[in-house]
Amino acid sequence: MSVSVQAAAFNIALEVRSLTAGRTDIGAVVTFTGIVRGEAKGHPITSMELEHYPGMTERELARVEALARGRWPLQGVRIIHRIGVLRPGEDIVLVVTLSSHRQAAFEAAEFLMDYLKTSAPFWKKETGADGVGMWVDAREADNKARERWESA
Amino acid sequence: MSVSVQAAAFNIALEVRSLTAGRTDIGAVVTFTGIVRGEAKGHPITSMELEHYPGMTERELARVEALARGRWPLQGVRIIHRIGVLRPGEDIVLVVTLSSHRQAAFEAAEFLMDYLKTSAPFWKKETGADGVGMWVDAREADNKARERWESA
Amino acid sequence: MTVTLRYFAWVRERIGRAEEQIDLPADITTVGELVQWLKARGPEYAHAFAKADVIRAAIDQTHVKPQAAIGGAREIAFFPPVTGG
Amino acid sequence: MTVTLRYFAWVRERIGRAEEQIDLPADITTVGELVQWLKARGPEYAHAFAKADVIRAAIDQTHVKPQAAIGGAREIAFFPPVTGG
Repeated sequence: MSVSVQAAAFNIALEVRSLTAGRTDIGAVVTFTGIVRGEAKGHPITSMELEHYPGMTERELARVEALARGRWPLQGVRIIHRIGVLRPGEDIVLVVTLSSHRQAAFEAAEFLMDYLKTSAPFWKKETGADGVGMWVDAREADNKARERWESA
Repeated sequence: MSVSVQAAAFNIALEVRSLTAGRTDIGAVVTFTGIVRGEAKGHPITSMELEHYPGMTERELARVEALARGRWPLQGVRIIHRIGVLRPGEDIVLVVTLSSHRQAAFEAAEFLMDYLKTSAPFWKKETGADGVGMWVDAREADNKARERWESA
Repeated sequence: MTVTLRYFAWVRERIGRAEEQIDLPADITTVGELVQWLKARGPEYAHAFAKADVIRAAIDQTHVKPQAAIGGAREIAFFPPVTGG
Repeated sequence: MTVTLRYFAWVRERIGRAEEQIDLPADITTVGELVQWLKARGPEYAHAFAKADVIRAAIDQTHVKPQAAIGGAREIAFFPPVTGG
Protein backbone atom coordinates (compact mmCIF):
# COMPACT_ATOMS: atom_id res chain seq x y z
CA MET A 1 0.00 0.00 0.00
CA SER A 2 1.65 3.24 -1.13
CA VAL A 3 -0.84 5.60 0.54
CA SER A 4 -0.87 6.18 4.31
CA VAL A 5 -2.90 8.48 6.53
CA GLN A 6 -1.26 8.54 9.94
CA ALA A 7 -0.61 10.61 13.06
CA ALA A 8 3.01 9.44 13.28
CA ALA A 9 5.94 11.34 11.83
CA PHE A 10 7.77 9.96 8.82
CA ASN A 11 11.42 9.77 7.78
CA ILE A 12 12.11 10.70 4.16
CA ALA A 13 15.28 8.62 3.88
CA LEU A 14 13.57 5.47 5.19
CA GLU A 15 10.61 5.94 2.85
CA VAL A 16 12.88 6.43 -0.16
CA ARG A 17 15.04 3.47 0.83
CA SER A 18 12.04 1.17 1.14
CA LEU A 19 11.04 2.11 -2.42
CA THR A 20 14.50 1.77 -3.96
CA ALA A 21 15.99 -1.12 -1.98
CA GLY A 22 17.41 -3.86 -4.18
CA ARG A 23 16.45 -2.04 -7.39
CA THR A 24 18.78 -0.77 -10.09
CA ASP A 25 16.21 0.52 -12.57
CA ILE A 26 15.49 3.84 -10.86
CA GLY A 27 17.35 6.92 -12.02
CA ALA A 28 15.42 9.73 -10.32
CA VAL A 29 13.67 10.21 -6.99
CA VAL A 30 11.73 13.37 -6.17
CA THR A 31 10.29 14.03 -2.74
CA PHE A 32 8.00 16.80 -1.62
CA THR A 33 7.50 17.54 2.06
CA GLY A 34 4.90 20.02 3.31
CA ILE A 35 5.66 21.57 6.70
CA VAL A 36 3.56 23.51 9.24
CA ARG A 37 4.62 27.16 9.17
CA GLY A 38 4.67 29.25 12.31
CA GLU A 39 2.73 32.09 10.73
CA ALA A 40 -0.53 32.40 8.87
CA LYS A 41 -1.39 35.73 7.21
CA GLY A 42 1.14 37.48 9.43
CA HIS A 43 -0.15 36.03 12.71
CA PRO A 44 1.77 33.44 14.73
CA ILE A 45 0.15 30.05 15.06
CA THR A 46 0.86 27.63 17.87
CA SER A 47 -0.61 24.47 16.34
CA MET A 48 -2.49 23.08 13.38
CA GLU A 49 -5.11 20.36 13.53
CA LEU A 50 -5.82 18.16 10.53
CA GLU A 51 -9.28 16.66 10.20
CA HIS A 52 -10.07 14.21 7.42
CA TYR A 53 -12.75 11.91 6.06
CA PRO A 54 -11.58 8.39 6.89
CA GLY A 55 -12.19 6.03 4.00
CA MET A 56 -12.72 8.74 1.40
CA THR A 57 -9.23 10.11 2.04
CA GLU A 58 -7.54 6.84 1.20
CA ARG A 59 -9.80 6.39 -1.85
CA GLU A 60 -8.97 9.87 -3.15
CA LEU A 61 -5.24 9.49 -2.60
CA ALA A 62 -5.26 6.11 -4.35
CA ARG A 63 -7.27 7.60 -7.22
CA VAL A 64 -4.83 10.50 -7.57
CA GLU A 65 -1.91 8.07 -7.52
CA ALA A 66 -3.55 6.02 -10.31
CA LEU A 67 -4.02 9.19 -12.37
CA ALA A 68 -0.32 10.00 -12.03
CA ARG A 69 0.73 6.45 -12.91
CA GLY A 70 -1.44 6.62 -16.02
CA ARG A 71 0.27 9.80 -17.12
CA TRP A 72 3.96 9.19 -16.39
CA PRO A 73 6.16 6.07 -16.41
CA LEU A 74 6.64 5.79 -12.65
CA GLN A 75 8.51 3.01 -10.89
CA GLY A 76 7.16 3.92 -7.50
CA VAL A 77 4.89 6.36 -5.68
CA ARG A 78 4.45 6.95 -1.97
CA ILE A 79 2.01 9.33 -0.31
CA ILE A 80 1.88 9.92 3.44
CA HIS A 81 -0.46 12.49 4.96
CA ARG A 82 -0.44 13.14 8.67
CA ILE A 83 -3.54 13.88 10.73
CA GLY A 84 -4.18 15.18 14.24
CA VAL A 85 -2.43 18.04 15.99
CA LEU A 86 0.87 19.26 14.53
CA ARG A 87 3.18 22.06 15.61
CA PRO A 88 5.09 24.60 13.52
CA GLY A 89 8.09 22.94 11.91
CA GLU A 90 6.45 19.51 11.85
CA ASP A 91 5.89 17.62 8.60
CA ILE A 92 2.35 17.43 7.18
CA VAL A 93 2.65 15.53 3.94
CA LEU A 94 5.18 13.51 1.95
CA VAL A 95 5.01 12.63 -1.72
CA VAL A 96 7.73 10.48 -3.31
CA THR A 97 7.97 9.67 -7.03
CA LEU A 98 10.44 7.33 -8.73
CA SER A 99 11.20 7.15 -12.41
CA SER A 100 13.98 6.38 -14.87
CA HIS A 101 14.26 10.05 -15.76
CA ARG A 102 13.96 13.22 -13.77
CA GLN A 103 11.33 15.05 -15.81
CA ALA A 104 8.71 12.38 -15.14
CA ALA A 105 9.55 12.23 -11.43
CA PHE A 106 9.34 16.03 -11.06
CA GLU A 107 6.12 16.43 -13.01
CA ALA A 108 4.38 13.54 -11.28
CA ALA A 109 5.29 14.90 -7.83
CA GLU A 110 3.89 18.34 -8.72
CA PHE A 111 0.77 16.76 -10.18
CA LEU A 112 0.21 14.62 -7.08
CA MET A 113 0.53 17.64 -4.79
CA ASP A 114 -1.80 19.76 -6.94
CA TYR A 115 -4.47 17.06 -6.97
CA LEU A 116 -3.99 16.12 -3.33
CA LYS A 117 -4.43 19.77 -2.31
CA THR A 118 -7.68 20.13 -4.24
CA SER A 119 -9.37 16.75 -3.90
CA ALA A 120 -8.20 14.80 -0.83
CA PRO A 121 -10.67 15.44 2.01
CA PHE A 122 -8.43 17.09 4.61
CA TRP A 123 -9.17 20.31 6.47
CA LYS A 124 -6.70 22.39 8.44
CA LYS A 125 -7.55 24.38 11.55
CA GLU A 126 -4.89 26.74 12.84
CA THR A 127 -4.75 27.80 16.47
CA GLY A 128 -3.25 31.22 17.18
CA ALA A 129 -1.54 32.59 20.27
CA ASP A 130 -4.98 33.58 21.61
CA GLY A 131 -6.07 29.93 21.61
CA VAL A 132 -8.72 30.53 18.96
CA GLY A 133 -8.89 27.97 16.16
CA MET A 134 -9.49 29.19 12.61
CA TRP A 135 -10.29 26.98 9.63
CA VAL A 136 -7.88 27.55 6.78
CA ASP A 137 -9.46 28.87 3.58
CA ALA A 138 -8.89 27.05 0.31
CA ARG A 139 -6.43 28.89 -1.93
CA GLU A 140 -7.43 29.92 -5.43
CA ALA A 141 -3.78 29.36 -6.41
CA ASP A 142 -4.23 25.65 -5.66
CA ASN A 143 -7.20 25.41 -8.03
CA LYS A 144 -5.21 27.22 -10.72
CA ALA A 145 -2.27 24.87 -10.18
CA ARG A 146 -4.54 21.90 -10.68
CA GLU A 147 -6.24 23.34 -13.77
CA ARG A 148 -2.98 23.46 -15.71
CA TRP A 149 -2.93 19.63 -15.76
CA GLU A 150 -6.51 19.47 -17.02
CA SER A 151 -5.81 21.64 -20.04
CA ALA A 152 -2.45 20.02 -20.76
CA MET B 1 28.58 25.98 2.60
CA SER B 2 25.59 24.54 0.75
CA VAL B 3 27.54 22.87 -2.04
CA SER B 4 29.56 19.66 -1.49
CA VAL B 5 31.53 17.44 -3.83
CA GLN B 6 32.30 14.22 -2.00
CA ALA B 7 32.93 10.49 -2.35
CA ALA B 8 30.81 9.68 0.71
CA ALA B 9 27.15 8.72 0.56
CA PHE B 10 24.54 11.15 1.87
CA ASN B 11 21.31 10.76 3.86
CA ILE B 12 18.36 12.78 2.55
CA ALA B 13 16.61 13.01 5.92
CA LEU B 14 19.73 14.30 7.70
CA GLU B 15 20.36 16.88 4.97
CA VAL B 16 16.78 18.12 5.11
CA ARG B 17 16.82 18.20 8.89
CA SER B 18 20.00 20.25 9.01
CA LEU B 19 18.34 22.82 6.72
CA THR B 20 15.01 22.98 8.57
CA ALA B 21 16.11 22.48 12.20
CA GLY B 22 14.74 25.15 14.52
CA ARG B 23 12.94 26.97 11.71
CA THR B 24 9.21 27.53 11.33
CA ASP B 25 9.19 29.65 8.18
CA ILE B 26 9.54 26.80 5.68
CA GLY B 27 6.43 25.39 4.08
CA ALA B 28 7.83 23.24 1.29
CA VAL B 29 10.89 21.05 0.80
CA VAL B 30 11.69 19.39 -2.52
CA THR B 31 14.51 16.90 -2.93
CA PHE B 32 15.87 15.37 -6.09
CA THR B 33 18.13 12.33 -5.95
CA GLY B 34 19.88 10.93 -9.01
CA ILE B 35 20.76 7.24 -8.85
CA VAL B 36 23.11 5.00 -10.87
CA ARG B 37 21.03 2.72 -13.06
CA GLY B 38 22.10 -0.84 -13.78
CA GLU B 39 21.59 -0.47 -17.52
CA ALA B 40 22.78 1.94 -20.16
CA LYS B 41 21.29 1.73 -23.66
CA GLY B 42 20.13 -1.80 -22.93
CA HIS B 43 23.48 -3.09 -21.68
CA PRO B 44 24.16 -3.92 -18.03
CA ILE B 45 26.72 -1.78 -16.28
CA THR B 46 28.69 -2.88 -13.25
CA SER B 47 29.99 0.51 -12.10
CA MET B 48 30.12 4.20 -12.92
CA GLU B 49 33.08 6.47 -12.33
CA LEU B 50 32.64 10.19 -11.88
CA GLU B 51 35.49 12.47 -12.83
CA HIS B 52 35.30 16.19 -12.15
CA TYR B 53 37.28 19.43 -12.33
CA PRO B 54 38.16 20.29 -8.72
CA GLY B 55 37.73 23.97 -8.07
CA MET B 56 35.65 24.71 -11.14
CA THR B 57 33.00 22.23 -9.99
CA GLU B 58 32.42 24.05 -6.72
CA ARG B 59 32.42 27.41 -8.50
CA GLU B 60 29.86 26.25 -11.05
CA LEU B 61 27.58 24.71 -8.44
CA ALA B 62 27.75 27.88 -6.34
CA ARG B 63 27.02 29.99 -9.44
CA VAL B 64 24.02 27.84 -10.33
CA GLU B 65 22.77 28.07 -6.75
CA ALA B 66 23.06 31.88 -6.90
CA LEU B 67 21.09 31.92 -10.16
CA ALA B 68 18.28 29.93 -8.52
CA ARG B 69 18.25 32.15 -5.44
CA GLY B 70 17.97 35.21 -7.68
CA ARG B 71 14.98 33.73 -9.42
CA TRP B 72 12.89 32.21 -6.61
CA PRO B 73 12.36 33.12 -2.95
CA LEU B 74 14.29 30.23 -1.44
CA GLN B 75 14.93 29.72 2.25
CA GLY B 76 17.58 27.12 1.69
CA VAL B 77 19.43 25.20 -1.00
CA ARG B 78 21.71 22.19 -0.71
CA ILE B 79 23.63 20.49 -3.49
CA ILE B 80 25.72 17.35 -3.00
CA HIS B 81 27.43 15.63 -5.90
CA ARG B 82 29.35 12.42 -5.40
CA ILE B 83 32.58 11.55 -7.21
CA GLY B 84 34.62 8.40 -7.62
CA VAL B 85 33.36 4.89 -8.32
CA LEU B 86 29.66 4.19 -7.73
CA ARG B 87 27.64 1.03 -8.25
CA PRO B 88 24.12 0.60 -9.65
CA GLY B 89 21.55 1.66 -7.06
CA GLU B 90 23.94 4.14 -5.41
CA ASP B 91 23.10 7.84 -5.16
CA ILE B 92 24.93 10.27 -7.46
CA VAL B 93 23.48 13.68 -6.71
CA LEU B 94 21.18 15.39 -4.22
CA VAL B 95 19.47 18.75 -4.65
CA VAL B 96 17.30 20.16 -1.87
CA THR B 97 15.25 23.35 -2.11
CA LEU B 98 13.27 25.05 0.66
CA SER B 99 10.62 27.71 0.24
CA SER B 100 7.42 29.03 1.78
CA HIS B 101 5.41 27.65 -1.12
CA ARG B 102 5.67 24.52 -3.18
CA GLN B 103 5.77 26.03 -6.66
CA ALA B 104 9.04 27.87 -5.96
CA ALA B 105 10.62 24.81 -4.35
CA PHE B 106 9.65 22.54 -7.28
CA GLU B 107 10.74 24.96 -9.99
CA ALA B 108 14.04 25.80 -8.32
CA ALA B 109 14.90 22.10 -7.89
CA GLU B 110 14.21 21.43 -11.58
CA PHE B 111 16.21 24.49 -12.58
CA LEU B 112 19.17 23.46 -10.43
CA MET B 113 19.20 19.97 -11.94
CA ASP B 114 18.93 21.29 -15.50
CA TYR B 115 21.82 23.71 -14.99
CA LEU B 116 23.91 21.27 -13.01
CA LYS B 117 23.55 18.66 -15.78
CA THR B 118 24.67 21.09 -18.48
CA SER B 119 27.30 23.24 -16.76
CA ALA B 120 28.90 21.53 -13.76
CA PRO B 121 32.16 19.88 -14.91
CA PHE B 122 31.46 16.23 -14.17
CA TRP B 123 31.96 13.34 -16.57
CA LYS B 124 30.57 9.83 -16.19
CA LYS B 125 32.30 6.70 -17.36
CA GLU B 126 30.29 3.49 -17.29
CA THR B 127 31.93 0.09 -17.04
CA GLY B 128 30.05 -2.83 -18.58
CA ALA B 129 30.11 -6.53 -17.79
CA ASP B 130 33.07 -6.88 -20.21
CA GLY B 131 35.14 -4.53 -18.04
CA VAL B 132 35.33 -1.89 -20.76
CA GLY B 133 34.74 1.70 -19.65
CA MET B 134 32.66 3.97 -21.89
CA TRP B 135 32.29 7.71 -21.47
CA VAL B 136 28.64 8.74 -21.28
CA ASP B 137 27.47 11.02 -24.08
CA ALA B 138 25.78 14.31 -23.24
CA ARG B 139 22.03 14.17 -23.82
CA GLU B 140 20.36 16.63 -26.15
CA ALA B 141 17.32 16.40 -23.86
CA ASP B 142 19.37 17.99 -21.07
CA ASN B 143 20.25 20.97 -23.26
CA LYS B 144 16.60 21.34 -24.22
CA ALA B 145 15.58 21.17 -20.55
CA ARG B 146 17.99 23.96 -19.74
CA GLU B 147 16.93 26.14 -22.66
CA ARG B 148 13.37 26.43 -21.40
CA TRP B 149 14.64 28.49 -18.46
CA GLU B 150 16.58 30.81 -20.75
CA SER B 151 13.57 31.71 -22.85
CA ALA B 152 11.23 31.96 -19.84
CA MET C 1 -34.87 5.61 2.22
CA THR C 2 -32.45 5.96 5.13
CA VAL C 3 -29.20 7.80 4.41
CA THR C 4 -26.24 8.63 6.65
CA LEU C 5 -25.23 12.27 6.46
CA ARG C 6 -21.69 13.21 7.46
CA TYR C 7 -20.33 16.67 8.12
CA PHE C 8 -16.73 17.83 8.31
CA ALA C 9 -14.70 20.86 9.45
CA TRP C 10 -16.77 24.02 9.94
CA VAL C 11 -19.89 22.43 8.46
CA ARG C 12 -19.69 19.89 11.28
CA GLU C 13 -19.06 22.60 13.88
CA ARG C 14 -21.99 24.74 12.72
CA ILE C 15 -24.44 21.85 12.62
CA GLY C 16 -23.11 20.57 15.93
CA ARG C 17 -22.76 16.94 14.95
CA ALA C 18 -20.47 14.78 12.83
CA GLU C 19 -23.14 12.50 11.41
CA GLU C 20 -26.79 11.56 11.50
CA GLN C 21 -29.26 9.23 9.85
CA ILE C 22 -32.17 10.73 7.98
CA ASP C 23 -35.23 9.41 6.21
CA LEU C 24 -34.90 10.95 2.81
CA PRO C 25 -38.21 12.44 1.56
CA ALA C 26 -39.21 10.83 -1.74
CA ASP C 27 -39.23 14.16 -3.60
CA ILE C 28 -35.54 14.87 -2.85
CA THR C 29 -33.62 13.49 -5.83
CA THR C 30 -30.43 15.60 -6.04
CA VAL C 31 -27.72 16.79 -3.68
CA GLY C 32 -28.79 20.39 -4.27
CA GLU C 33 -32.37 19.61 -3.27
CA LEU C 34 -31.10 17.86 -0.14
CA VAL C 35 -29.14 21.00 0.83
CA GLN C 36 -32.28 23.15 0.46
CA TRP C 37 -34.26 20.68 2.55
CA LEU C 38 -31.58 20.61 5.26
CA LYS C 39 -31.44 24.43 5.41
CA ALA C 40 -35.10 24.43 6.46
CA ARG C 41 -34.47 22.02 9.35
CA GLY C 42 -33.19 24.61 11.81
CA PRO C 43 -30.97 27.63 12.34
CA GLU C 44 -27.80 25.52 12.72
CA TYR C 45 -28.39 24.00 9.27
CA ALA C 46 -29.31 27.38 7.80
CA HIS C 47 -26.04 28.74 9.19
CA ALA C 48 -23.94 25.80 7.93
CA PHE C 49 -25.41 25.99 4.43
CA ALA C 50 -25.78 29.80 4.27
CA LYS C 51 -23.32 29.93 1.38
CA ALA C 52 -24.48 26.74 -0.26
CA ASP C 53 -22.29 27.23 -3.33
CA VAL C 54 -19.17 27.01 -1.16
CA ILE C 55 -20.06 23.62 0.33
CA ARG C 56 -18.72 20.50 -1.35
CA ALA C 57 -20.49 17.15 -1.33
CA ALA C 58 -19.58 13.49 -1.70
CA ILE C 59 -21.86 10.52 -2.30
CA ASP C 60 -20.49 7.25 -0.97
CA GLN C 61 -17.04 8.86 -0.64
CA THR C 62 -16.84 10.23 -4.17
CA HIS C 63 -16.93 13.96 -4.99
CA VAL C 64 -20.19 15.04 -6.67
CA LYS C 65 -21.75 18.24 -8.04
CA PRO C 66 -24.99 19.73 -6.56
CA GLN C 67 -27.00 18.42 -9.52
CA ALA C 68 -25.83 14.84 -8.84
CA ALA C 69 -28.65 12.31 -8.40
CA ILE C 70 -28.80 10.81 -4.92
CA GLY C 71 -30.00 7.46 -6.29
CA GLY C 72 -29.29 4.64 -3.86
CA ALA C 73 -26.70 6.59 -1.82
CA ARG C 74 -25.86 5.15 1.58
CA GLU C 75 -23.67 8.01 2.77
CA ILE C 76 -23.73 11.68 1.75
CA ALA C 77 -21.08 14.03 3.12
CA PHE C 78 -20.93 17.82 3.21
CA PHE C 79 -17.74 19.80 3.82
CA PRO C 80 -15.87 23.01 2.97
CA PRO C 81 -13.34 23.08 0.11
CA VAL C 82 -10.42 20.85 1.11
CA THR C 83 -7.22 22.36 2.51
CA GLY C 84 -4.81 19.46 3.06
CA GLY C 85 -1.34 18.96 1.72
CA MET D 1 53.40 33.62 -21.51
CA THR D 2 53.20 30.34 -19.59
CA VAL D 3 49.78 28.74 -19.27
CA THR D 4 48.63 25.55 -17.57
CA LEU D 5 46.50 23.36 -19.81
CA ARG D 6 44.18 20.83 -18.19
CA TYR D 7 42.37 17.96 -19.86
CA PHE D 8 39.43 15.93 -18.60
CA ALA D 9 37.56 12.71 -19.42
CA TRP D 10 38.25 11.35 -22.93
CA VAL D 11 40.20 14.46 -23.93
CA ARG D 12 42.61 13.60 -21.09
CA GLU D 13 42.71 9.93 -22.11
CA ARG D 14 43.43 10.68 -25.77
CA ILE D 15 46.17 13.20 -25.01
CA GLY D 16 47.61 10.90 -22.38
CA ARG D 17 48.06 13.47 -19.66
CA ALA D 18 45.89 15.45 -17.24
CA GLU D 19 47.80 18.71 -17.43
CA GLU D 20 50.86 20.44 -18.84
CA GLN D 21 52.52 23.83 -18.93
CA ILE D 22 53.01 25.50 -22.30
CA ASP D 23 54.64 28.65 -23.53
CA LEU D 24 51.88 30.31 -25.45
CA PRO D 25 53.04 31.65 -28.87
CA ALA D 26 52.38 35.38 -29.11
CA ASP D 27 50.14 35.01 -32.16
CA ILE D 28 47.63 32.75 -30.36
CA THR D 29 44.97 35.08 -28.96
CA THR D 30 41.78 32.97 -28.77
CA VAL D 31 40.79 29.55 -27.46
CA GLY D 32 39.94 28.45 -30.99
CA GLU D 33 43.42 29.38 -32.23
CA LEU D 34 44.94 27.49 -29.31
CA VAL D 35 42.99 24.36 -30.31
CA GLN D 36 44.29 24.58 -33.90
CA TRP D 37 47.83 25.02 -32.60
CA LEU D 38 47.46 22.04 -30.23
CA LYS D 39 46.13 19.81 -33.04
CA ALA D 40 49.43 20.30 -34.89
CA ARG D 41 51.49 19.17 -31.90
CA GLY D 42 51.09 15.44 -32.49
CA PRO D 43 48.72 12.61 -33.34
CA GLU D 44 47.39 12.33 -29.78
CA TYR D 45 46.32 16.00 -29.89
CA ALA D 46 44.95 15.63 -33.42
CA HIS D 47 42.91 12.67 -32.16
CA ALA D 48 41.68 14.47 -29.02
CA PHE D 49 40.61 17.57 -30.95
CA ALA D 50 39.45 15.77 -34.13
CA LYS D 51 35.92 17.04 -33.59
CA ALA D 52 36.96 20.42 -32.25
CA ASP D 53 33.37 21.73 -32.19
CA VAL D 54 32.44 19.08 -29.61
CA ILE D 55 35.16 20.08 -27.13
CA ARG D 56 34.29 22.57 -24.40
CA ALA D 57 36.77 25.00 -22.86
CA ALA D 58 37.16 26.94 -19.63
CA ILE D 59 39.52 29.81 -18.84
CA ASP D 60 40.47 30.05 -15.19
CA GLN D 61 37.56 27.72 -14.31
CA THR D 62 34.86 29.60 -16.19
CA HIS D 63 33.15 28.25 -19.33
CA VAL D 64 34.14 30.12 -22.51
CA LYS D 65 33.37 30.00 -26.25
CA PRO D 66 36.08 29.20 -28.88
CA GLN D 67 36.26 32.87 -29.84
CA ALA D 68 37.07 33.87 -26.24
CA ALA D 69 40.27 35.91 -25.84
CA ILE D 70 42.95 34.12 -23.84
CA GLY D 71 44.21 37.39 -22.37
CA GLY D 72 46.10 36.80 -19.12
CA ALA D 73 44.74 33.27 -18.56
CA ARG D 74 46.63 31.15 -16.05
CA GLU D 75 44.70 27.92 -16.63
CA ILE D 76 42.88 26.74 -19.74
CA ALA D 77 40.90 23.49 -19.62
CA PHE D 78 39.51 21.32 -22.42
CA PHE D 79 36.86 18.66 -21.91
CA PRO D 80 33.84 16.93 -23.49
CA PRO D 81 30.30 18.16 -22.84
CA VAL D 82 29.56 17.58 -19.16
CA THR D 83 27.50 14.56 -18.07
CA GLY D 84 27.09 14.87 -14.31
CA GLY D 85 23.93 14.95 -12.24
